[in-house]
Amino acid sequence: MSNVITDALCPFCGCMCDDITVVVENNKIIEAKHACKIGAAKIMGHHRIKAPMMRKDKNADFKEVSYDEAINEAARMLANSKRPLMYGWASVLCEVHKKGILLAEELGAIIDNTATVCHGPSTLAVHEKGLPTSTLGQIKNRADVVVFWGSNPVHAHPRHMGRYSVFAKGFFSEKGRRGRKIIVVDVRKTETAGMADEYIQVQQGSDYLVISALRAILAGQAAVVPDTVGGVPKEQLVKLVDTLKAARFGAIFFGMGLTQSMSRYKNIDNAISLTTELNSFGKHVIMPMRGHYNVTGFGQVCAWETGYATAVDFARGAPYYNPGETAANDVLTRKETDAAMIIAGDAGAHFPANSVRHLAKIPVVQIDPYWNPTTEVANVVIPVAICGVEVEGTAYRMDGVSLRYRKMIEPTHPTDLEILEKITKRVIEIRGE
Amino acid sequence: MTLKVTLITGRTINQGATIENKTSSDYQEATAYCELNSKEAGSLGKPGSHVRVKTPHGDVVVKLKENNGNPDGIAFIPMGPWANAVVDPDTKGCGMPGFKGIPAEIEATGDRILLMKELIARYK
Amino acid sequence: MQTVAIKPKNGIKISAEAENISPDKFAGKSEKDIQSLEAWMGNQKTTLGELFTIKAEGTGAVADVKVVMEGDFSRVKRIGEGMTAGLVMIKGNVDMHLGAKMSGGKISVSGNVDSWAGREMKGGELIIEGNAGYYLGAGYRGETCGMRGGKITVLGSALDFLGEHMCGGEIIVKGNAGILAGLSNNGGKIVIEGSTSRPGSEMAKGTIIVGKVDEMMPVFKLEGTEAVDGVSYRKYTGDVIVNGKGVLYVKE
Amino acid sequence: MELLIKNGAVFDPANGIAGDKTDISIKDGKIVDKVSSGAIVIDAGGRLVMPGGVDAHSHIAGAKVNVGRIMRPEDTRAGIKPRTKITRPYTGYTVPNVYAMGYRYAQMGYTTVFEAAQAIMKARHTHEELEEIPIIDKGALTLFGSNWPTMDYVREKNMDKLAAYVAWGLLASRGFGIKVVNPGGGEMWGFGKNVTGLDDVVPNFEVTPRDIIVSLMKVNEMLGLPHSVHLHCNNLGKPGNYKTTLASMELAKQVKPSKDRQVLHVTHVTFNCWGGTNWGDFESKADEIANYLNNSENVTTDMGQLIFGSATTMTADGPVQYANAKLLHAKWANGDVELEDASGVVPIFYVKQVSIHAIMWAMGLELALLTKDPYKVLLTTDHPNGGPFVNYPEVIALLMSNKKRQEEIKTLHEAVHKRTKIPGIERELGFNDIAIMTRAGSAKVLGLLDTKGHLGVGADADVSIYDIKPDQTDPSAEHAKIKSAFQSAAYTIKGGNVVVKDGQITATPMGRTFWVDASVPDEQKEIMMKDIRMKFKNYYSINLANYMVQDAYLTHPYVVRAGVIPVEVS
Repeated sequence: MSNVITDALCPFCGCMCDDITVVVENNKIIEAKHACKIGAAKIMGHHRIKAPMMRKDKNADFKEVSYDEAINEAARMLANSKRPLMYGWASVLCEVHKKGILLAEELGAIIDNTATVCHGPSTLAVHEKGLPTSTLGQIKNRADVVVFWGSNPVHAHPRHMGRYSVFAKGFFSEKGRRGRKIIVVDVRKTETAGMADEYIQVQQGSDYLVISALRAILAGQAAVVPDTVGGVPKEQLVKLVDTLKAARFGAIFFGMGLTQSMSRYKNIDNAISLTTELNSFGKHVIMPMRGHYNVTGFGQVCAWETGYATAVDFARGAPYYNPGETAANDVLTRKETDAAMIIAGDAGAHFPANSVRHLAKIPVVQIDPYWNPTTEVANVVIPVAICGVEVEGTAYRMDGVSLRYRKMIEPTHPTDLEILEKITKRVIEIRGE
Repeated sequence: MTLKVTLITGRTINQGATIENKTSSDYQEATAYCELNSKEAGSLGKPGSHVRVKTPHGDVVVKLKENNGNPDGIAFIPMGPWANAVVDPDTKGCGMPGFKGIPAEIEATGDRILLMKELIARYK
Repeated sequence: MQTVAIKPKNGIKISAEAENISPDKFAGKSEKDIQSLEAWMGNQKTTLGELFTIKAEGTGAVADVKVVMEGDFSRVKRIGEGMTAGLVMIKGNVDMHLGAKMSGGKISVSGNVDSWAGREMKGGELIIEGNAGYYLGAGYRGETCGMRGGKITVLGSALDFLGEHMCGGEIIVKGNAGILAGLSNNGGKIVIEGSTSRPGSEMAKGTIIVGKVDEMMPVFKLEGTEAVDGVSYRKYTGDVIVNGKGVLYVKE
Repeated sequence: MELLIKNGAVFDPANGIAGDKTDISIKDGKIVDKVSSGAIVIDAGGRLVMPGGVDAHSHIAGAKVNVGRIMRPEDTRAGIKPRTKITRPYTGYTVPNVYAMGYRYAQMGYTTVFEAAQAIMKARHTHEELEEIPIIDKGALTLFGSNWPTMDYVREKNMDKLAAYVAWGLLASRGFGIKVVNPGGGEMWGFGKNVTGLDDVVPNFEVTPRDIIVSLMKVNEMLGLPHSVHLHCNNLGKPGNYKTTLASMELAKQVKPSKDRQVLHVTHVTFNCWGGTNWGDFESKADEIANYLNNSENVTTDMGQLIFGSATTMTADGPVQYANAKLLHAKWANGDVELEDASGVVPIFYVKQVSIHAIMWAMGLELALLTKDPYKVLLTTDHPNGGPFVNYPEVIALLMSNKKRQEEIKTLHEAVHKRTKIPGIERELGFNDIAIMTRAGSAKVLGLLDTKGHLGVGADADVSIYDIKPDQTDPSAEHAKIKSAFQSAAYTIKGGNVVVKDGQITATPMGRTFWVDASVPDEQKEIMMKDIRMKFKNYYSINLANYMVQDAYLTHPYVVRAGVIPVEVS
């Protein structure tokens, strides 16, 4: 039996391409048309964890158990914790986030998402300066100058340039690529840089200085700017400012090159100010290149439910927020966490060894469809259905546009939602005892 | 010889395509390597040979690769457990560890690359 | 005069939040009442008496309260938060938010303090004999003002974002400071006798005096040299981006 | 379940009840004639009883509200209350979380609130938040004033297509009515420009704000929508803008209402009754607006009252927010939506000693006190632009007490004496006036007076009881008592459930979401959809199949039907 689903959404990156045609035969996806390499890999699927597993000793092998057993043990571990951490949430839908936040409230836990090692610093910058941005269609229809700063869409967001930012044609941009100037600022010449009209190579860690120099030049204070800033000759900076000033609609897309380098969120803080100041000349917007498809969604749900976008500490019953203190790696580095739930994110792979070392010492529950490094440090592993492929629901694109994912095939495992509901119920029972 | 570099880590398309399949050899192939420009890589060995990357936070053995987009003194390892064996855990008061800009030393080694399971087993 | 002596009972691994350790909260209270003041450890509500051995003597107004703390408080947050008067003397290290929002009185620490010491401080004095963490005398996320008044002295060094969004008051660091000291300074005075990097970015008002700058922000105008207390400094004004009237002195 | 409220001093202006001791019977969520002897009895003991509060203009949900939260953690920490067995945690002051939004409205005796602006493309987000706001009934107005299809059809003078687009847009967004913000300006802000008056031509679309407003008013009446066009005027935030506001109000004369209500609601007048030519000669012209209202029958307004202290401005008026951010050196969020509209969010702190702020404080009050008919001026703060909605009791007290106003004036910048009329206005509103401005009037303006804003048989059983005995209280002198009573309802009854008692939340039932399903002839819709399909193929960044808000986002919908009816157009 064959079934074709059109206008399906890709559940991989923050582009959330919504033009995928999926061909399903006997509840198996056999083709994902229009998807990029990364998206297709996710949609087509592969080895899954078959059944729930548990072990006491992390060096021992897992034993398969029933879902009820695994849920009971997960609830017990979390309910007994004085400083639980609930981390992940990037590759699940907003409906799951809501259940997660409710459980965090019940537990008095810290809830943090993968933005903490991705665009968390971008949120910190938004606290300082706001965010002049727009939906991606504005860029597609209007942008004549596009800057990728510390971001590499060829690798990380393969269809971004085609759908939204470089090749896309629109109402005021009928020439597409030919009508746009593409500038890449990075510390190494990436494939994206190779496609640009101009590549500006910044000395690693010097982005903050370079952005300040651009702002100074823009403010008519070029005289104070030294001949070279962060490895970039002043003439090149002056030329870049001229290009940006002349733009009718400029867009800056930034990535981990800014969030993870020296000065962290202050790089973005500075880039936001540059964007704001450029609005005295033409229209300019700035946007983080969000990684996982629904990492933005967690920030949205968490903000409307708790007032804070991520890294929320419910220890005292009311939300408290202070990355640097309440983010996942803060409490893991300080060895405060005494139990963790890792869901839809892979702390084992994407946290520094120092944090993983602590996870290896405390009770860990993993809720995920796949075996990954977090599994290696887990005590309880609960496999689930894949959101966006086997489960329908809401996600937020990198520009904050929310869309509803379709169910492509029937799940073979329970959903995250069901598991979280059951753990929550059990936690309340345990706490009530 | 020992090469002193600044290490950055980050996404690649193959890392992305194998990210939900981290027990596979494809994932190791996609993430357990270190890129240098050909001049600097050449000082350590042939592409495909093994190097040990050492930082104040740990060390890891990965495969040597060439990428001439890298300026002198910049080494790149795709994000993932091999990279994270050597990144800076300090969150700098803002929750974000140091995944980029870590001073590192690289030298040729005959040691093999640990499998994902073996790598994580070191932390238990 | 009222003296309250506090020692940690057991090793505290999960940070305790003890904003009730403050002369304002202790003044006029009996030892038993002080012991029963609320404290938190992780998600567990507890009391100061559960976490600490507390001995109190005498009674007095807030200004007459002397809190003497001895031991390892490196996992005890928010000591002296919001205090208005009195004295807190700590022999040991302390955790985050020491003296946050304090408006009067004095806190001295013989050891190191973690991040956000003197956050949003309005007055009083904070003396740290060891090192300070990130965001010394800075603000809370999103606020336009960090420290507004009072004085912080660090005999050791401090980490990044020292005095961020300072609107008043004074911070003196005898050692070095991390990057972006005095970021968005809006009227505070910062002295770093050792070295720092990228100081004074987005500074609108105030003064920053440093011994050595590893990396200068490209946003300052060199005004010449000037002697401060008999020492010759290069004088800069900026940040030119924000049309800043801040002054940055760098030792020659 | 049956409920009987006895011995209340009832103010139910829509039914002509002004303080009479009237019993109110409730059964199955509705007001009924009488109940059985088994009904639960609430003895109001002579205290003030009103219909549940209705707010026709507040920013409670959606993209820009959440941007406000994300950019303002300093605001979130200002209103923290831990969870209880009944309530989730409260956070925030100007930008509360969804729970505090519902709880705080209910605690003030409000039971129905309308979000004032959503772009169609971001409506799913609005509904996600509305779904999580507890207790109150709600709905959202949909932006149409800068949408490319709107401007195309206005240029083509094709009202049939425009009506079909509006009907489809309301369905796509599950919206309640037509919101127009700085018409034409939203498109121009796409390139950082703006319109400066009703007759500026929007480039590429060749229409004027005047054309847009009039056309949308026409199709609003063609479709017989419950609410009228809801207009945020051009030039908002600029000294001298009262002229634009008056000229916009004039346009209402060109269209006849299809129902017993206005054809144009001009919102948050505090921000667009500005005289003067610059910040130096800035003055209030609220009296001119009031004068216009006193001599016309087809325009209504709301105050958008300024409250001193922290506020967060948020609007689809993108250019005004950029100007604000520049003027205030404040953080600035901008959120333009492709083919539809703009938006911006900027925090502000209103200070008594700043002349502009003191004058603005006077404007809302002048408007309310100089306009004779309270049905023409609703009580709002344009939450959180003028200030958070939790300050409505402060506004009520100011309207009811000249003494309070005079006390306040003493603390303000002297400009309030020279540039406003407020010091000389002695009028004090009564409970009936307040009940109109916060209940009957809001419901009438929204076109919901059949079930909301009154206590007659058939109305929703939304009732508030306040701890004031009207016959024993002098609001003028006892203004503090008035304020505190309205801050914390003795009872709030929502749909027949007691949700607040003595100011505390006692239950958190889920409210409904109101939206309007307006029908147009199929062939009319199909012709319009050809254009829409082209827009998606060429310009939108998402596919049409993923655009419309699905049923899943309205778990408790309340559908108001409307549709094309003949309309007289002069």
